[in-house]
Formats: sequence, structure tokens, C-alpha cells
Amino acid sequence: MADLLSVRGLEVEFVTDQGVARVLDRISLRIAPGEVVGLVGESGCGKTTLARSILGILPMGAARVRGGEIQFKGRDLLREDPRVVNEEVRGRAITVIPQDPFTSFNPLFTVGAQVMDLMKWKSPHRAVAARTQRRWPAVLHRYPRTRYRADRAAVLEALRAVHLPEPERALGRLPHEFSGGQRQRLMIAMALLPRPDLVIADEPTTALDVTIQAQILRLLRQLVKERGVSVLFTTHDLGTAYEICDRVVVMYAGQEMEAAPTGVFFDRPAHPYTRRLLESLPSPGGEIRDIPGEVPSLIAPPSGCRFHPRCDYATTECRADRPAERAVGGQHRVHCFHPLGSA
Amino acid sequence: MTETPARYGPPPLLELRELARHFPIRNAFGRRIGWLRAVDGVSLDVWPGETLGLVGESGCGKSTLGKTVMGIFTPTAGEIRFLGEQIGRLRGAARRRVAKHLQYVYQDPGASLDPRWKIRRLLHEPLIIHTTLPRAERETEVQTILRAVGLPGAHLDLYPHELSGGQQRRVGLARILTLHPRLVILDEPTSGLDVSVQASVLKLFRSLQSTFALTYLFISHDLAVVRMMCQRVAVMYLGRIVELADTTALFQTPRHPYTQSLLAAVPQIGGRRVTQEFALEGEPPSPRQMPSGCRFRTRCPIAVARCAAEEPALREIAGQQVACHLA
Amino acid sequence: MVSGAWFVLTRLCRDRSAMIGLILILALVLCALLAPVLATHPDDLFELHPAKRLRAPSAEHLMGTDRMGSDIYSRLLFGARITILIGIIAVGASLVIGVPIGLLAGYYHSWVSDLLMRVSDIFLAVPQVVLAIAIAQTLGPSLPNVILALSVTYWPWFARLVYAETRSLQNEVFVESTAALGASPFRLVVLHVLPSIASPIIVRASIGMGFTILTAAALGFLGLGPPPPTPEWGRTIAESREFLPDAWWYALAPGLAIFLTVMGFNLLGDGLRDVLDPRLRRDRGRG
Amino acid sequence: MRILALLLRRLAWFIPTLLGLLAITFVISRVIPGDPVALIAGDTATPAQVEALRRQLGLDRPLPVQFVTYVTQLVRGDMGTSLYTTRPIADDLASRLPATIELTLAAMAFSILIGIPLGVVSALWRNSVLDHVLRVITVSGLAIASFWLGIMLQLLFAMRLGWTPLNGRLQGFPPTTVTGLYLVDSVLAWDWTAFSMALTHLALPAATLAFPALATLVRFTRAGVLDVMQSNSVLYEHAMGLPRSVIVWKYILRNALTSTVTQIGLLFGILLAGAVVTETVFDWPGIGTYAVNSIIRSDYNGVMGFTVWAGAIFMIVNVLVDIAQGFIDPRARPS
Repeated sequence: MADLLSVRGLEVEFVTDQGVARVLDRISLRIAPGEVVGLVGESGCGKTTLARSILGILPMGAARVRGGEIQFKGRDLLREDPRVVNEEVRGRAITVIPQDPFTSFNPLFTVGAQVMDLMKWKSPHRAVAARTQRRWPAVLHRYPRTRYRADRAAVLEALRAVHLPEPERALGRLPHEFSGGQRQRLMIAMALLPRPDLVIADEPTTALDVTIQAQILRLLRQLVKERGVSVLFTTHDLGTAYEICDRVVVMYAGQEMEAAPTGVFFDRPAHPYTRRLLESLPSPGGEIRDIPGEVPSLIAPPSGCRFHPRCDYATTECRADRPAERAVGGQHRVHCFHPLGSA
Repeated sequence: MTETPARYGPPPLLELRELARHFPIRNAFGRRIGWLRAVDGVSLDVWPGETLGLVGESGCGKSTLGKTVMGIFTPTAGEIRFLGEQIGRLRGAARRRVAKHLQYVYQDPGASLDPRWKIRRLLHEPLIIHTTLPRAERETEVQTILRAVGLPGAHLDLYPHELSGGQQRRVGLARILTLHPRLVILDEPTSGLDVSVQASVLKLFRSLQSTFALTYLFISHDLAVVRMMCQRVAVMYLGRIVELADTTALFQTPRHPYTQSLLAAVPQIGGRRVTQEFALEGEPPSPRQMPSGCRFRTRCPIAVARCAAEEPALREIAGQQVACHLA
Repeated sequence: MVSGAWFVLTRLCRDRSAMIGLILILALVLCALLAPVLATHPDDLFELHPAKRLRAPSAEHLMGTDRMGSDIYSRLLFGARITILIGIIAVGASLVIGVPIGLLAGYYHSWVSDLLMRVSDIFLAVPQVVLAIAIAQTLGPSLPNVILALSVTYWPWFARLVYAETRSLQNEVFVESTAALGASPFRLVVLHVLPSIASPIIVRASIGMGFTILTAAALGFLGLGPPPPTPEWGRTIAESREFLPDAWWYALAPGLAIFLTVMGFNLLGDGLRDVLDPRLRRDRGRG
Repeated sequence: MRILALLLRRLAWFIPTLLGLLAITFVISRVIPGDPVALIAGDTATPAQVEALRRQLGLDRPLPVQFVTYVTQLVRGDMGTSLYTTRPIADDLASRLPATIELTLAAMAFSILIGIPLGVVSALWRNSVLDHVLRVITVSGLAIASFWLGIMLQLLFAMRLGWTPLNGRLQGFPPTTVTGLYLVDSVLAWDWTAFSMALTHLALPAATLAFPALATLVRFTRAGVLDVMQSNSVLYEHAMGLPRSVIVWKYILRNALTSTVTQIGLLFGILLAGAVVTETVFDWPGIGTYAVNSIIRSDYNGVMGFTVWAGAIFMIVNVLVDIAQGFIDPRARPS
């Protein structure tokens, strides 16, 4: 199957007070239509930066894309006119479920106003505006009556689909009147309303309690599978990735380590980092196994494989070069000179 | 308490009896219109040397409980007995003296360091407050503690921001341990941490516990961590303890429906998928408007009429304490 | 502490506008200290030269002469002394009154703290100039009275600031945890809270200098400042009005002097805010 | 409902604050040396005459009694008689209030309408040439003495260029009084000559008064916008591809305004204070010049009257600002 999204050799740098941080080091990623891909890694590994690069919302000035490409449905997102991407891709073909449902709504507008504003610009019923049509600033544009009615009906339908109680009244409320779980339901509804091909969910359940997290995960998985939407799901919680993903990609310090179908990934991890990560999960009554050392600074990262200073199997080779991708099974690929289980 | 004290020889270190902490709810005019019953009648014993887990979701009152024991909040009702002494009603200097033996570890111990002070001064401070040791002896003590948490002595001359997050955390712990407290309350010590860091932190807690003969009250929302660290676990829901039992028993045979749902919600790698099985609907009601009777009945899958009429008390079932009519 | 001051200074040097502020203030201080040396006609402070009145700027009188024939440039230099004196004493007194009140009211949560804040609110309920005018007027126009009037009306600003900062600092983990460690309120306030809120206080003091000098000039302009022949800048401007538009230099020079002085303190205050208070750091490089 | 509660709460504080203010001014104006009675009686008066006058004015009674008397009179709308004009203070002030209101409102409107958009633009194009120019202007605005600025404007526009009158509020007869604001009244009377005359008279004092307020607003709006631009909600709006102008002028602006509006309340205090000085410079017949004249003539009733009015106006404006805040920020909770 042709890829929906394919990221190749993406390199991103951040300019900070201390120096230039190489946040993404030649990252590649593919997502097939209808596939739920988990992007797993510890904080600072670059998963959020990757998600934002795909969306094209890296902070201007501080972040620099040094190389690589992002192909989405045959268009090159990095090189296309940013205004066209904003009009046609962002919020339409690719939508987001943000990390923090508490702060991602604008606190001063009712939920209805924000949902309808999204629909005003991103409704599937709205024709993509040709650039020449734009004479007035968008903020002055009218919302056509007939489309408003149709969109509002679609919104109510979507709110019912995410099991939000009293959808009609909910639209008139302010964000702070909802609980975290309800807000995340709203966010899911908003992410699916424009009928996207890809949803980028950036740690969407991190801020929630376990019982609520379980509800949200169940809801999300059910909805995306029903609609055949692809999802890029970033998380630092391996349990969450296990629950929802078809395939898992592990990142460490800006480099890709391993990618495998979920079952294979948790059963037979091939990368030493993945293995140590899984071992450091709490086990009932058992001994605690951590990974010695700390995550390296991205301003002066280790040479070669960035995990080598903490790796039990590291050799001179690992210090010198970054391992190329190698396949250890059908869809199971690993960036390591000494993959486990192969020797 | 019917819990088996015989297993531990000495009397409990900490005893809570019907402890409550309510916060006033005020309307727009500043008039009190009700009470937020954050902690509402909790009885609990902590035995020397054990690690007691206190789990629950956000808003269940577990942090308020910890802070009330610590004296950051004053109790609305009930008793706190620590080392045999009533400390709930102590004020001022008398209350502050208790801190020598009872310490509190914040979610991020690194954030508990004054950014304008050097590590040495920060580590001397607790000894200055609670002891009359001369400077040289304090310095020896500080050096010992620093080694115990695994930091080089050279760090004493640095400011907190010059250390990594993990090192700051260790300094934060060292600061508390210089006093050799008997009981340490750990408030969400692993929340927001990556698993590998979490593992290091837990490892450190364990080694410090054996080195300094510490007793932990381990407050957390993470059941997997609690299961690994604690001998006994108390589950809180809306200000009350709904189940209290030995860890193995609680995780193998959870008796309260809430405990059961909580366990079912945790993803189990390699096991069943929560997304396919988890059944608990709805969200906890606001602690401002507590349901009548059993607080869990609004979400409980097996609730009956009696649950709305009568609030269940903790009772013992096969060595586990459960607050449920139907357990 | 020394390294801290050095750090602040080096950071300030990188901030262009703060540097300008610092230079302006240094220039002012130099003018005040070296007034007798720099002045071309130091005697004109007290002497009258009716024959030379209202001369336009020239080589002899750099900024012209006033209605009494005195050299405006020389009088301005001596005026700088008064300006600095007013600013430092008034702001210093406001600090001494306002900071302890703000700390007490902020640290303790009781009706006393509410009362203290209410009192300062009442002072803030009237524009400062209005209250200062009322006070200066009843006391009579003189230098000490101007300073008194400014101090009495400016302290609530410090009280408010310190109160707000102390309250927000109480939510900081390091303050709460130090209290949990068993530290006494005195130790907590003096050793932890006060050093932590020093930065905003310093910033406010710098901006307060500018503000106080501006108000003092307004009082002088209204005839409530130190009486003649004190070379007060505000009154000089008031004097000049009847000779406009011909003697334009008469009004221009003291006005510029006030402007540059206040500008100096404001720029320095802004720069210090950027350096000392990372929360309010101006956008640099960040997206 | 929230807004109503907020309003009532603010009003509940209104009276005590006003009383406190009265007490402070009262003490200042009576306890501190300087004998107004001797001043009124004149140099030739005998001590007995002075005493008689003192008794007549009620100034011989104990201070608390005087204060209570003053407050009870004030409640009945009696602010005492001007020792100078011998007219009731309340009448004097009431006749002069419209002039001050017209001036401050004009300055306020000017600084809001110009300052807020400039602040937004400055934040959007930060570190651009425009931003730097605006920064210089705003820093100057806060450093310039308004009386000097007024004089310089007079020097340039009135004396040299002759574009505007030097001072005063109007030449000739004012339009039929409805509101007392000449601009409004002349429009109501369809009198465009009066309108343009009122406008040219107003231009310089209003500009003088508006400059520092404008500077403050630009700074606060800029800081507010920059702050909001970093927020998660704006990041989300960008991620969902909303048009930039919608994000900026709808979402960011409203959020930034919540802090700017609070500033407007405080700003009004600055304007009121500035009015005292500015009115003096431009001979504007408002309550500011009245206050200054009262001061010069040791007319403590006048000073008291002005202080009370100024304080009350300032507090009322701040209540209004709270209400506005309530509309902009629906979460606004009283605290």
C-alpha cells in the first residue's frame, strides 16, 4: 500500500542560548492509510518536534529544518507554499489532538464558538479557497448561513459520537466548565470533524487519570478504526502505546532506534535501548532495573549512535557511525549494529 | 484496627483517626456556601519500616491527606498521632519541631531547592534549624548524606541550576535526610517521569529506605509503581479510603468495585487490551457535591438501592478492609 | 553575592537600551557631583545680572540666560543635585515603609494583612500627584516637604508589589517545602522570600526614581517645590512660560534635562527587569 | 450574575475606601500647620476676629467632630463653601466637571484607539524597525513631563505655526448645554463652527494628556500579545490551520485585552493626575485648574472637594473597568 505520509531524513535544529541543539537527526517515518503508529520515547527524544515538523508549526526563528523531506499524499509539505499548506492541509487533511486539554482551548470563548470557527474554515463542505479570492482579511469573512446550519448539525453529531452529554448545551459553555476527560472528548470530535486523512495525537492522555485515560483510548481507537483514519500517536507511556497502536516507532535523543508492529515490538525488541526501556517498567514485586546514566544533551550529542554511552553492547563501531536501518523481520526494522536475537 | 499489628513488633509510627480536612467553598460574594470535603474521615496506621501506598485519582484527597499530616493544612477534625504524640493540634514552634522526624518529599524534590542558595548552604539549613551542631560537625554530616545519595562533594559549591534534573532530585532528598527522619511522606514522586528515570528514582528510594531505616507513606496515582514499592496499599475515592489491604491481596483479589475498575484501567503490556474490556463509565462527581450514601455508587456497575441510603464503613473481609455493602 | 552583581552587570552591558539608561544616570550623577567644576557661571546660583536677562544660547551661555540673567546651564547642573536628592530619599523612604508592610501582609493571612492592604489601596485610590499636591500645599513649599509628600504617596506601590510577589512566592515549592522542613517564619521571610523578590523591588525602585522625579518636577511647576533661588527644574519651566515663544531655550533646556533623567531610570529599570526576572524576559530568539 | 456579584462586591468596598480617603485628606488638610482662618481673615484682623471666624466656620471643635460634621454634610451633597469664591464647592466642581471629563475621555479614546492596535502590530512584527521606533516612542512617553510637553506643543503649534489656539476651551459662546461636553453638544446643536473650534481647542491638551497613556497601552498590549502568542491554545489554533488574521485579531487580541483593560483603569488615575497639570498649562476650565487655584489660595474645602471627587471618579472608573473585564473575560471571578 502506498504511504499516506513519509518523512525522509528529517533534520531539525533549535537555536538556544547555550548553542545549537540537534533535535532531530535524520529521522524517517512512514504511515500507511488507516494505520495507528505510536511514536514512543522519553521526554526530549524529539517526538513532539517531529509531530510539529509534520504540521509545520515549529517555532519560527528558533527552529531550523536542515534537511529531509515530508511527503504527504504526493505533496512536499516542506517546499510547498506555506499559505496553501495552511489552507488545504493543516486542519483539513491533517488534524491534531493536543497534549494538554486544559490549556489548548482558548479560555475566553465558548466551546461552540471555537468549534464553529474551526468549521467555518475547515468544514469538509467548504471549498478550498483559491488564493485570488482573498481580498479581505479572513477575520472579516462571513460564515455562509446554509453551510453554518449543516456544519452545526455535523458538530452536534460528532459530539454525540464522542459521548459528550448534552451536546446542545455544551456548545454554549466555556472550556473551564468541562472536566479534563470531557475536554479531550471535545478535542477528539474537533480533530475528526474536518474528515482528515491523518490525526496527530500528541500525548493526548498524559494529563488524564487512568480510568479516564482508558475511556479516551477506547473511544479514540474505536472512532479512528471506524473511519479508517491514520493516527500518529506520540507518547512516553509504553502501556498506552500497547493499547492503541498497530505499529510502534522508538526514538532516543533525536534518533530513530526501532520500528515494529506492536506485538513484535513488545515480544521481541531488537534494539538494546528498547529492551532496557521495557525492563525499566515497574514489575510487581520484582527488582528495579533502570538505565544507568542520563539522557545526553542535544547540543553536544554523542557521536555515532546516540545511545552508545549507556549501551551494554557498544563497540567502537557504535561510537564512529550511526547504524543504518536494517530489517530483522517483515516490518521490523532496527538502527543498531548489534541487534538482539540476531547473533 | 484489625490489621495484624503482631507482624510488626513496635506500635504504629503514625495513627490517623477519623481525620478530615474540609475547604470552604465561597460564592461570588465571598460567603461560604458549602464545604469541599477533600479528606473526610480517614483512619490509618503506618507501621515502622513499612511502605504504605496511598492511591487514587486526582481530586481524591490523597495529597491533601499528606499535607494535613505534614502540618501544611490544619485538620478540620480527627486525630493525628505521630510517635505517640498528638500533633494535629500543635502550633508554631512546637509543630515545627515535629518536622525533624516527619518529612515530606514533593513531586519534584529538585524544585524544593531555593535557586539562590548553593547546595552546601541548602544542606546545612535543616541542621541549623533543628540542631545546635557546630559548623564542622554539620559539614561532616552533610558530606555523609551527599555520598549516601550518590553525589560527589564537589557539588556542594554549585547552585541548583548548575545540576541536572536527576542530581537536583538527589540533593532535594539529601536535604530531607540530613535530619534522619522516621517517616517520609512521598507525594507523587514519580509523576511525570519517564520510565527509565522513574526506575532510577525508585531504586534510590529503596536503597535510602534500607540505609536510613525509613518508613514511607507513598502517595501515587500509578498502580504499577505502588505495587512494586509498597507492602500495603490504601485506595482513596472522594476523600475516603475504600479499600486497604496487603499489596498482593489487593492486586490479586480487589474487593471494592472501584479498586477493580482502577486495576482494569491500567494497560497491561502483553495482556488484555483495556480498550476492548474496560467498562467504567462516567467521571468522578465533584467533591463539592458528594453523592449520598456510598460515594462511588454513581459510577458503580453493581450499585443497589442500599448504596444510596447508607454510607458503607470499612469492614474486614478475609484480611482486607473494604468499604462496600456488596463486597 | 558579588558574582551575582557581576552577572547582572555583564548582562546589562549586552542590553543596548539598559546601557543607554546607565550612561544617562551616570552622566546625571557626574553633573550633580561635579556641578561646581562643570558650571561656567557657578555664582549665578545666587547672583542676578539684570543686564544679561533672556540671552539666547551662545558660547558664553551654552543654554542662554533666564529672566534674572543667570546662566541656565550652570543652574541646571546644580538642579541635578536637587533632583537626585529628592529621588533617592523619597524612593528610599517608600522602600523602608512599603517593603516591611508588603512582606507582613503577604506572608500572614489574617485580617491585619487585609487591613494593611486596604490602607495602601486607599492611598492608591487617589492619583499620586493629587495627594502630593494636597500634602505639599498644607506643609508649605520647601524641599523637605516635597520629599515627605512624595514618600507618603509612593510607599503603597512598594507595599502592593511586595505583597503580590510574596503571595505568589508562597505557592513556590521551595518556599512551602522549606516551611515543611521546620523553618521559622522569620527565617523563611528574611532568608528565602526577601532575596527572591529583591529583583522586582529593584526594578520598581529604578522606575520609581523616574516617576518620583517627574512628580517632583510637576510640584515644582505648580509652585509647590523648593522656593527660589533653588534651581529646581520644574519651577524653571514654569518661570519660562511668560517669555515664550521668544525665549524658547528657557523652557527647552530644563525640560530636556527632566526627560533624559527619567528616561535613564526607566531604561535601566526595563533592562534590569529583563536581566533579573526571567519570567518577563523580553523576547529574544524565542519563537 | 457573576458580573452583578462582582459589581456589588466592588461597591461594598467603595464606601469604606472613600471614607478612608476622606480621613487621610482631612487629617492632612487640618492637622498640619498653616492656618487658613488667619489667611481668610487677612493681615489686619485682630486675634479676637480670627477666633470668631474660626468658631463661625466650626474649626474650633475637636477634629473627630469636625470630621463627622464634614462627612454628614457630604452625604447630603454639601461639600462646604469655597473660602475664596464663597460659592458651594459642589456647584463649583459640578460646573467644571464636564470640561475635565471631555478632556480625559478624549485622551482616553485617543490612546485606546491608537495604542492597542499599535501594541498588537508591534508584537507581531517584533524586532522590526516599526517595533524599535514604537519602543523609543513609548519609552519617551513615560519619561516626558506632561507640563513640558504641553508647553512645547503650544510653542510649536499655537505660537509658531498658529494651527491651534494657545489655550482655553472655546472662544465665543458655547453650544446649548446638554451634556456639557462641547464636542457632543455642538454635534447635537448641528453647530459645526463650534464643533471645529472645540476640536482645535481640545487637540493640544488631549494630545498632551494622551501621550503617556498611549505609551503605557502600547507596552502592555505588546507584552500581552507576546505572552498569549506562546500559549497552548494559540499553538493549537495554528496547528489546525486557522487563518492568521483570525488567530491574531480575534483570539489573541481578546486574551491580551484582559490584562490591558485592567491597565486602562489604572491609567485613568494617571490621566486624572495629568489633568491637573495639563489643565493648568492650557488654562482649561476643569476641576484640575480649580484644584490648583484652591491650593494656591489655601482653600482647603476646595482641595478636599477635589480630592474626594477625583478619588470617587477614579473608583467609579475602576468599577466600570471591572465590568468591561467581566465581558471580555467570562471567567472573571472576584477575588
